[in-house]
Amino acid sequence: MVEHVLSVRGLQKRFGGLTATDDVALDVLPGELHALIGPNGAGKTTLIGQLIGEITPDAGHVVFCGEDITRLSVAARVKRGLARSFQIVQLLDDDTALANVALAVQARAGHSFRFWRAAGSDPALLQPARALLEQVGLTRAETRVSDLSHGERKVLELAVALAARPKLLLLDEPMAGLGAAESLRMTETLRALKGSLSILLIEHDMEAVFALADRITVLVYGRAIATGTAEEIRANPAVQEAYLAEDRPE
Amino acid sequence: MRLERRSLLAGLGLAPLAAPAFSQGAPLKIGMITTLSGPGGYIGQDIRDGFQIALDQEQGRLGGQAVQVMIEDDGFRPPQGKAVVERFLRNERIRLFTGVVFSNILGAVAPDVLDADGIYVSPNAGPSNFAGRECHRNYFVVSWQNDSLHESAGELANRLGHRRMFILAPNYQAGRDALAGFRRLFKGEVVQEIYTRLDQTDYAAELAQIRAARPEAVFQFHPGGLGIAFLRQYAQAGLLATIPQVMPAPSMDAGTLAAVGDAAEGVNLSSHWNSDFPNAPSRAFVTAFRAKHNRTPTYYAQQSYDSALAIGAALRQTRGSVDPAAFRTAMLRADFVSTRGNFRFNTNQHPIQDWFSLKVERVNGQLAIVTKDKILENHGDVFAAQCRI
Amino acid sequence: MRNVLPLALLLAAAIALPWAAEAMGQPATIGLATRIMCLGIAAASLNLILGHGGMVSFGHAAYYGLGAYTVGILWEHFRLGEPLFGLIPGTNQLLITLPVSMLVAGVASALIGALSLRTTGVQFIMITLAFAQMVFFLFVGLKAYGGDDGLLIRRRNIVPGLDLRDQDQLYWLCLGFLVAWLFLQWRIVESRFGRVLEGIRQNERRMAAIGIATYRYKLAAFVIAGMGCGLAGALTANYLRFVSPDLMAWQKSGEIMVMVILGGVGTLLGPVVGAAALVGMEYVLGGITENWQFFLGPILLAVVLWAPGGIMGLLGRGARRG
Amino acid sequence: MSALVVEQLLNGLQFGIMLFLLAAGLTLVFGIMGVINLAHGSLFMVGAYAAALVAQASGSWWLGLLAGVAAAAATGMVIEFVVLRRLYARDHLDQVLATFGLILFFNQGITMLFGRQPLMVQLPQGFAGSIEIMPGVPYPTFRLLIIAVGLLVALGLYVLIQRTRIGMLVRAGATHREMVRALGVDIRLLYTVVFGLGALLAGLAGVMAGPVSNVQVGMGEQILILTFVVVVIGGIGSVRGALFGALLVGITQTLLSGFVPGWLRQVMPGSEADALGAALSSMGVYVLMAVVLLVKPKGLFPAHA
Repeated sequence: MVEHVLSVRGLQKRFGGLTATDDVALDVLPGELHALIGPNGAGKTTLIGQLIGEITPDAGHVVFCGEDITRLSVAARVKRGLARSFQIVQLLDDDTALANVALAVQARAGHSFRFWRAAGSDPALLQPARALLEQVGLTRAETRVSDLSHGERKVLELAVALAARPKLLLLDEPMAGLGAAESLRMTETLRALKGSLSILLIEHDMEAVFALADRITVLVYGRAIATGTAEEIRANPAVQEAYLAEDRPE
Repeated sequence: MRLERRSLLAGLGLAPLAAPAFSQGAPLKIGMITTLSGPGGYIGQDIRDGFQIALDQEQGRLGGQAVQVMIEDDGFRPPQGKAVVERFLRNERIRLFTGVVFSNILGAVAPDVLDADGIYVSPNAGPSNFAGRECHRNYFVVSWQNDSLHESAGELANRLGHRRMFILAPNYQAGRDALAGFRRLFKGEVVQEIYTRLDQTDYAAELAQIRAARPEAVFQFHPGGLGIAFLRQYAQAGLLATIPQVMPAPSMDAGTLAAVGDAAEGVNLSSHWNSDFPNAPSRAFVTAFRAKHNRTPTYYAQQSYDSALAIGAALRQTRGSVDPAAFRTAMLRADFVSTRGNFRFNTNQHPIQDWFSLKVERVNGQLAIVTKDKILENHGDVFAAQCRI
Repeated sequence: MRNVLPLALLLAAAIALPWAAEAMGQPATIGLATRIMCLGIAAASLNLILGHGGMVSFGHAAYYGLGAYTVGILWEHFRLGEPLFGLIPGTNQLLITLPVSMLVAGVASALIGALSLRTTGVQFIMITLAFAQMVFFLFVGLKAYGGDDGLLIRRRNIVPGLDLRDQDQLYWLCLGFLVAWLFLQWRIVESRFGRVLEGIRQNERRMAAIGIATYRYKLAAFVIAGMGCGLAGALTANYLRFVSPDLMAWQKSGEIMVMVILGGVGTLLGPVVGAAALVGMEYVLGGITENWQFFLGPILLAVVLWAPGGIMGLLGRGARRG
Repeated sequence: MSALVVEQLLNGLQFGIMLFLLAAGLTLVFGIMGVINLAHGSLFMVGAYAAALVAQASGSWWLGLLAGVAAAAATGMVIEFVVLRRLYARDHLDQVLATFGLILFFNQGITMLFGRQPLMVQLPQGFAGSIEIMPGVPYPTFRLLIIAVGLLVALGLYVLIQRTRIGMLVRAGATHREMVRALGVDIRLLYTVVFGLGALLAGLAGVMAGPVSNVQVGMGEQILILTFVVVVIGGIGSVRGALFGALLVGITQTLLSGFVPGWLRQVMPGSEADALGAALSSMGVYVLMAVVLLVKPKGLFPAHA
């Protein structure tokens, strides 16, 4: 049997009267690109929050590479090989794209209790950072984040997440708000990444999802109603009823 | 009011151009550092105005010597007082200082003056350390040693026949000194003592304790605005009718009386001076002050006026010199007629003076502080024994 | 470092200040400048956490006061010849009192920071204030060290080779410490640690997501800033030769914060410039009119309204235009 | 003894109500507009001064009440219009510096206009005496009036916030500022009104405090910090939180200064017990705030629940 990279069992989270995550079970296999789809308000982002550790679940377990990480802090999970991107970009707006990635490289390299040597010109940080920017195809490395376009920021989010060298990458709508050409480029970037690490992808762009995903899980009202390959999901009557009926992909 | 200030030119660093060369007949500069902002500001204002009355009476001179009083606000902050004194000492080369209201500012200001061999004449604060072990040849107090205020109140309580007293003061050095000073001469029993907070505005909790303890009388020391709030609430709680109050002068001056109003009627005070003193210098001072400022002078104004008289007497003998040795000899003779009557300097250069009982009464329908009896004669302070000059 | 030349000129001017002041017949300016140097160190250290780490501490005067009181209490025991708690002998050696002051302030800020940093935003502002007020009232109640009236330090500390009773030498000493502290802080801000701190200010969530346990870094910065304030307090105690709880009142915390904002948040020299501007305006306006606050208030207001980024922001814009 | 406890509780309640009047305005402004207004204490002072001066001139305390409340509200709206309006988008720090400047300006301005002498304030007719609330325990009627006014204000604010359109916007604004803006509400007008209301409440507090404490320059700053403590304990932006926070702080402070020195005196010598007790009761509310924030970082009744 294959060891799961991520294994979620019985995960539960309630906000007041609203059940955002309802007894969710989810497995991600090594090297797999696993897509998480569902209508708005299905609880996808809340689920990501619990996987990365920003939100504490009310019940259930998150097991990562065989270790129960349910009670660990965000930083501790990232150290173990989890990373995420944000749907609404979370970057250091006053810094350059390069500095953003370099800081993530620095965080990956170990603790940062180094008080004397200048970090801004440290090749040990800048070289890997430039390589990452090249990998995702962002050319304006010395531009301040606040001056980058939305598309460039989404790409930068990905580079920053990759800098942690994750075993499992949680991507929260990397294509949201992108133009058609940008979406296509992002799809290609993700396709190139496939295999080297596991990815859990939340995305509304169904074209991209069906093109990229090895397996798909459908989340509706906090419940995982189906998991399977693209064909299985397309054919699943429950999915069609609950999800495709109201939010049919173009 | 003509009070010279440091010129704008000097402030902008152009003093060499603006400062006159030392010439004969140039006025002697006196540095007055006092508190003009914040809740204590009215005290500094009276110290300033009282001093000025003495100058007015001599047409800008003290003891025949033309003087220029340079006044600056310490903002009720020791470091600022320190900055001002440094400028006065070094830039203006002032040798003679006065004006500080509060003990904690004096702690920052006086050492600099004394170390530079300058002279300090206190019109108000008289903390115990400077009266005892830390006393200094160039340091004079014309007002009183802090404890004397409260010792006299203790004696007043004896005379009024109070046996069981409830005593309160704010929790700071002068407050603790107040309760210690009161106990020193009070012969009865202190049923309870309470320290209030310096930033307190509501005394309901303390008043309830007073009512519960059923003392014969209350001694309280709350200077300035604190006293106003305390007295108002005391009266509003209906305690004034049943439990009389005994207090030292700073808890009830002309300014607080005006603000407190009827709530102050019947309060007993001890003081070294009052605006109704019949002696000629006092009457002249009060008349001049009222004419100029349209308000009754407080003790603070009188103390400052007396300080000016004392300085004037010394300057007359030294012919305007502030050479410390000569000035000290002249100053110690206290060759002036004080508004309070008997006055001479003790061995620690603090006053030996008489203390009186006062009472707030209605005179011609108006509330006034009325002088009653002399309660202590030629009273010094206990710290003089520790002073070795 | 494009700005080496202006900085060198500024430093040269600062070193030459005592002679200039004497020559202009304004020797008291040296004392004023000493005070500005001390407050500059305090404001700069607050700026490390406020400007670079986004932590608005409203209790910074506590560490300033603790540093000052350490010098005062060590002096008092030296004077009396009685060890503190029967163990720690008093001293008047600056080379001992300064490190001890920084240690005391550092330990206090570690304890207070460890608790306070569990909150953020306005709650953090208020909880740091709360702890500072506790320290303040503790010293108000400490009868043995003068309580509210404060503690007199009759003689300044002793340093081999220097005479601190000479105001010029004290000034240069404080200037030296200010320059050293600014240099240290500049290195910290540019270092890996400083990058993390800057990241926390901009987006703490992002920093956690790249695997940084932000709490530790914030606490470390909080302690460094506390130690800087302790140093500033120790120097202030030597300059004033007097310590009182006034040094740790909330108004003092506000004043230090105002200096940072006035000068320019997150800039190297801003806090020092702010300290100089605020103290200088008080001094000059106070010399002209007793109603100085009436004019200082609107000046501060004008800076906020028309000079965002404080004086450094204004200078920067001027330089760019010119 | 139990009568003393009841009386002290009543005192704590009254002091708490006083704090509530100040804190209610502050929390509204703080929570809805996101503005740290250090000059709230200045509005308190303006209200007290206007009331004292008008009452002196007219002989009617009630006219003074009207004048104080109106003057504070008007001053508040002018401040909002001239200064704060330009600072909403700015950092909290800029607001701190600006309102600090306002404090200096108002304190010195009042000194220049009305001098440094504390002002005399009469009690309103019919409220000068005391009522026997328990056998042998008279209680000042004016303090009872303060309690009544405070409870009325609490009720009024409840109705305003829960039952009116302005209240709906206020509630929405405290949690979703952007959303209210997106709804096309004239947020500028709403802010001016809210700030005016906050100032009015500060002025009312000043009017009520006048006859009890003293009307003096700097009176606002003495109580400002305690007001911030109340707001933070209660939860920023929550009027209900301000009420409970104020009562908690008022009662804690009153009981601490009422009973702690007595207890300490039973275990240690008198003067040391008194000094320590005073220090402890001063620290009490700050310890309370620290504990509340460590347990509930958003305060007791967070508006952003």
